[in-house]
Amino acid sequence: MLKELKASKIKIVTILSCLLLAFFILVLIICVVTHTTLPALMTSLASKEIQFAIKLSLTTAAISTILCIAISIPAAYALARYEFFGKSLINTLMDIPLALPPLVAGVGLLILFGTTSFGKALAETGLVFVFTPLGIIIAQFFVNVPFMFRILRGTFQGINPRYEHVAETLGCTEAQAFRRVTLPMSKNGLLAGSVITWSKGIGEFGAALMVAGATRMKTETLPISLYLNMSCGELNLAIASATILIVISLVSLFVFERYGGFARVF
Amino acid sequence: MLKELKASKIKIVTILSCLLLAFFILVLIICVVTHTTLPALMTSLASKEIQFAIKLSLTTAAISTILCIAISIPAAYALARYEFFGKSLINTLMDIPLALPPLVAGVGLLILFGTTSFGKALAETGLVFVFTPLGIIIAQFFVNVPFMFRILRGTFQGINPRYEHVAETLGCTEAQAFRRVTLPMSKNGLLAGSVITWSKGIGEFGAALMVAGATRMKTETLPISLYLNMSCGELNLAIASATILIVISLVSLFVFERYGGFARVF
Amino acid sequence: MIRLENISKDLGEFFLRDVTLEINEGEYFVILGPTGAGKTILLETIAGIYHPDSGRILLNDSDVTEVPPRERNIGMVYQDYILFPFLTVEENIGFGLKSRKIGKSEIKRKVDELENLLDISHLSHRYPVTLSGGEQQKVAIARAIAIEPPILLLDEPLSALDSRTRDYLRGELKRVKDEFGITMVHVTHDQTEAMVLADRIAVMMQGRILQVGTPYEIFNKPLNNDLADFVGVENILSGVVRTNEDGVAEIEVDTGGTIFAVSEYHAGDAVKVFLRPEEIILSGHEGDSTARNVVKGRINELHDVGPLTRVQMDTGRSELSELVVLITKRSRESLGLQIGDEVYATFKATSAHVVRG
Amino acid sequence: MIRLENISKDLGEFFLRDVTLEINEGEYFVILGPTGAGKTILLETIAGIYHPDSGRILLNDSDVTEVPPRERNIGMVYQDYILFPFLTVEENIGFGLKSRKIGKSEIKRKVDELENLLDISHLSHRYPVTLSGGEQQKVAIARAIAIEPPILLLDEPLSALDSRTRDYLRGELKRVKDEFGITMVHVTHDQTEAMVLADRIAVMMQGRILQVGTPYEIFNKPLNNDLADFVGVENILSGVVRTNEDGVAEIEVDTGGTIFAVSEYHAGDAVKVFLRPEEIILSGHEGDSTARNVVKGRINELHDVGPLTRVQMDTGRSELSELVVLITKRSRESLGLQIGDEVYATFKATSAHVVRG
Repeated sequence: MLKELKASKIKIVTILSCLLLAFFILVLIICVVTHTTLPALMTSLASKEIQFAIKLSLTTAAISTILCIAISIPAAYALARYEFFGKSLINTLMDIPLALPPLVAGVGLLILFGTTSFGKALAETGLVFVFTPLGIIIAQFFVNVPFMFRILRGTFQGINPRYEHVAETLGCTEAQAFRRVTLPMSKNGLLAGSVITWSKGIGEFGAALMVAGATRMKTETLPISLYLNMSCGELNLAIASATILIVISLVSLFVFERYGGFARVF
Repeated sequence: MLKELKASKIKIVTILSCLLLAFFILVLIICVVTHTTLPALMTSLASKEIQFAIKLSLTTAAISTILCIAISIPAAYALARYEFFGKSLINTLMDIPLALPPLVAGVGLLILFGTTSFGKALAETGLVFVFTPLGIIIAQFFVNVPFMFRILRGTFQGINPRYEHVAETLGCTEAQAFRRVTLPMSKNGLLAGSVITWSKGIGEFGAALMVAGATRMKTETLPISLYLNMSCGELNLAIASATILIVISLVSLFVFERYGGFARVF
Repeated sequence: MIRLENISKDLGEFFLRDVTLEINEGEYFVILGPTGAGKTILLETIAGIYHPDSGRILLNDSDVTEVPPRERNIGMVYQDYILFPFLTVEENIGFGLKSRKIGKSEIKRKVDELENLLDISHLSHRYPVTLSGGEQQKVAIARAIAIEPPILLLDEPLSALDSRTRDYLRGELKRVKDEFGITMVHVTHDQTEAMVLADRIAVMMQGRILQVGTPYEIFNKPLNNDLADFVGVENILSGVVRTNEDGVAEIEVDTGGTIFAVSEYHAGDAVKVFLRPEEIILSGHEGDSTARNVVKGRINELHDVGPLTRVQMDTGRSELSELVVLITKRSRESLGLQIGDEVYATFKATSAHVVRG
Repeated sequence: MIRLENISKDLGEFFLRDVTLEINEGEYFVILGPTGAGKTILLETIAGIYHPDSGRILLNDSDVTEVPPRERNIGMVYQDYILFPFLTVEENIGFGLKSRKIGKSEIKRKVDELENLLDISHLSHRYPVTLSGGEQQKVAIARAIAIEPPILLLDEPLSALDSRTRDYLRGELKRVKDEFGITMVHVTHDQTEAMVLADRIAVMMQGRILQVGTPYEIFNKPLNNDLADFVGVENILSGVVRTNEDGVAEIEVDTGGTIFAVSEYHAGDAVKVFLRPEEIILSGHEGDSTARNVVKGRINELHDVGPLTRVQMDTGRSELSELVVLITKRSRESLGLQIGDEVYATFKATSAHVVRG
């Protein structure tokens, strides 16, 4: 609905505050990416440290995203399709990682994997999470799984269960109906969810810092690298990390807006 | 829609994965809050340092929330009610802080307020953001304003503009119609948005760390306190901060789920 | 008096095209048109919510095109009530008075009076969400007329209500108009509503006003085929119920004569009777049959419309005594009907549709 | 043969209560009921999507209550088509065959055949979103019958379509039934649809089956007042158009006699004619009037219903030649109608509503 008595004061004031806010955001991005020179940026990008951070970030985020998908598909399907005892409690529990500061989540993971007998048992089988890249993955997983979960729950809820019913009358088992019908129909939601989870995984700092620590060339993801280099004044390296992070964020935001559609839960 | 051929395999598997995930989240919370004894927790809470962190966190989060409200009400109203050139671009720009890692946002703020002539001019008038509590406030503001903005935009969009039209035929100016009708009708959205913004402000770590640094008893909010005490092994103090953060998160999550209603954009 | 001069407005899906219209003071004016004709924008433009792209709006000869809604003093009632949900009935009705900085006791007096008038005093302290649709619409009407507007705009005010409530509120609207002498501009897509309420009707389609006239002119003399298609053809007779025995009412028609109709209205009720032209049979002499109604008349017009013939017969003095009958062309031929012939129109008591007049 | 024995199912808002039903092989069976009667759950329970809380389902005397949908071999067609949006028309139709691990060339042959039958070959490579409602529903029907099910369940299959397409698809459904000898179970809230298509009808309200019978029994002998209220009373006549002059069809009725009706059907078309009992006039002798249809008969029943009297007259041999007429009680008295009296029923060509038979 648009409303437009000429020169309405309230219209001018509100649109101006809108522009102001958008301008502030834009300036901030520009500040970061213009704070170094292109040759310096190139040199930094080619450095061993940044190369390591890029590789570690991409890998850990990819793995944590896959884990998020693997658990969210069945979990979101259950909450979208079935009624069961405790469903609304579970829906609320799933939101906790969204509300929890990542730092606290990291402390929780550190305690769980570092001090409990469950954690020690895992460590004996070789699955060491504390101060290792594995810790980065679990931190990303824990903090980001609610995003993937919410997007997929919205996607599945948006698909009429009659599609599955028809597939079943046409000879599919429930699992086949899910694979041959529901999953292809969830393509956009899955894509949007994966991109956003991956992008947020790459940006994850607080939780990963607590579980995996900030060890140069060992648990040094892009945000950790940004943090380490800011701390010791290596500004060019820091800006390189920040620029990559900005590019990844903007591209994933664009993809998400394009495919997120009805699953905008972010 | 519920579907229930007895003993459907897919139903059992999906509900189990759901329970597993919820259980994992629950265990993590319990790990943190049971990692100290009640007397130790009490002593920690009474310590000068934690008292300082609590006060600083509550204050900075409250101020940044008020700032978020002040700019989001007009900005969200403009995007909900008016058509103007560049509207969809601005909608996308507003989402950038959601996608950007907080650490990068912090670096941006640091550069903007610490190195540009704009920042220096502000500093000369006494508004110093770098390594001060003011920096914490601006960091919280920047990272959280999209949440408030999205919740309010959804709220305003959900209010039929005819309420304002009727108020205008009954003698209100546009501004009066907004204040006497639209604002009271947005009560729930405002409440939900304020609570979530405040809670996320309290939990903000990465951006605040970059702008304001981690200086004990100066820029020591609860997450910074948690970080400092984890670093130097003061586990009891760390758990005290973490426990307060968990309580705040859970309470605000509850309030949000209760009042968020149609404005669930988180 | 409201005068619209060449108003155009484009809102994309809905639009107005060169609308010129004059509405007289104290008139019950109905704007009739299908969904999407632009009727609501027209009302909202009169109220000042939209600014026309071109054209002028005059109220009592002064140009108000640039005047904001709050200074036009026009009441507005919407289909979906739009009561402020966080205010009680009382506070809703007093909203406009409060804007006008009127004293509390004066507001209270005024609100009480309106609540009495519309029989909603018992709802005074309740919130809108607890009211029925009909009750909500009465509150919306009270709120709109509290500021004593000379003009009341009604946007499909009865469309969301069940037929019994609609019938009752129609009466209330007429009463409000008579009591306060307000000029009513009422938008609807419902032909019966238009026929029953209107002093004059404007038919609107695709953003244009196509015909303005009395209900009789609109329904019996449509200017073109589109209009004829939209309004349908109906015979409308006004009258008063004389007796009602066992659900069959004997209605004395204003232009003379009596009609029997299946109806629940009681002796003394003013009613309107609608007769679909397809349901009337013509014959050359008065037969005896189970059809309760036989009206004698003389054919004054004959037109072929597709497979049918439209017969207009004159049954008495005034224009309302003209009856339109649709018969097949073959029937016309087999009876050899000619202009000037004397014929008997026969219809059943179950064919006469009666509404409160 | 489908047998439901005491099926109950509770899904909160919708439910089935003790439903017992027998549907014969090769029958066109219509389940007629208002919205919310539980018709869709009933179909979905037959298909195996819901498991009944109690009761048994038998297909050809074998108990399938515990058999999952994929093994029941029942086709299902929904109102909203539910075509897989990411598959082409061809792939949609072949979906069930692929599940059955049938070879590619065999699938291709089968799909081509069905596309030809339903005249959708030209749509083969298009995606559902690009098709009209009628085209989508033809694809949905083809997909359902591709697996050669002995039973096809149709859930309001024509309700989302415009009246022309609905009319055409009615014919297609009949053709599918005749061509493949499939047992059709068709759910609808539309009385005309039920009358035109059904061999037998079950009327369902609030989760219960209230009456099962032929269309004539359902519409003319409702078992109680609720049923009578829901189905209304209609006179239904089957016949064939003999001539159509200028839009007025002369229809030879199966039970003898001719009816004139305003209609667009052509000579040779099989049609059904509906006559509302309120629109028929009775008289003691054959008068001359513009009413094209006069039928002679003898009164065999008289019942008072409120202000009206329901007159049933026998016009010939078979049950379909009974005509029901509604007149006012006063008319009955003034004509002194008695059982056994010979009367003439008169109605206009515009009163006879014709649909494809």
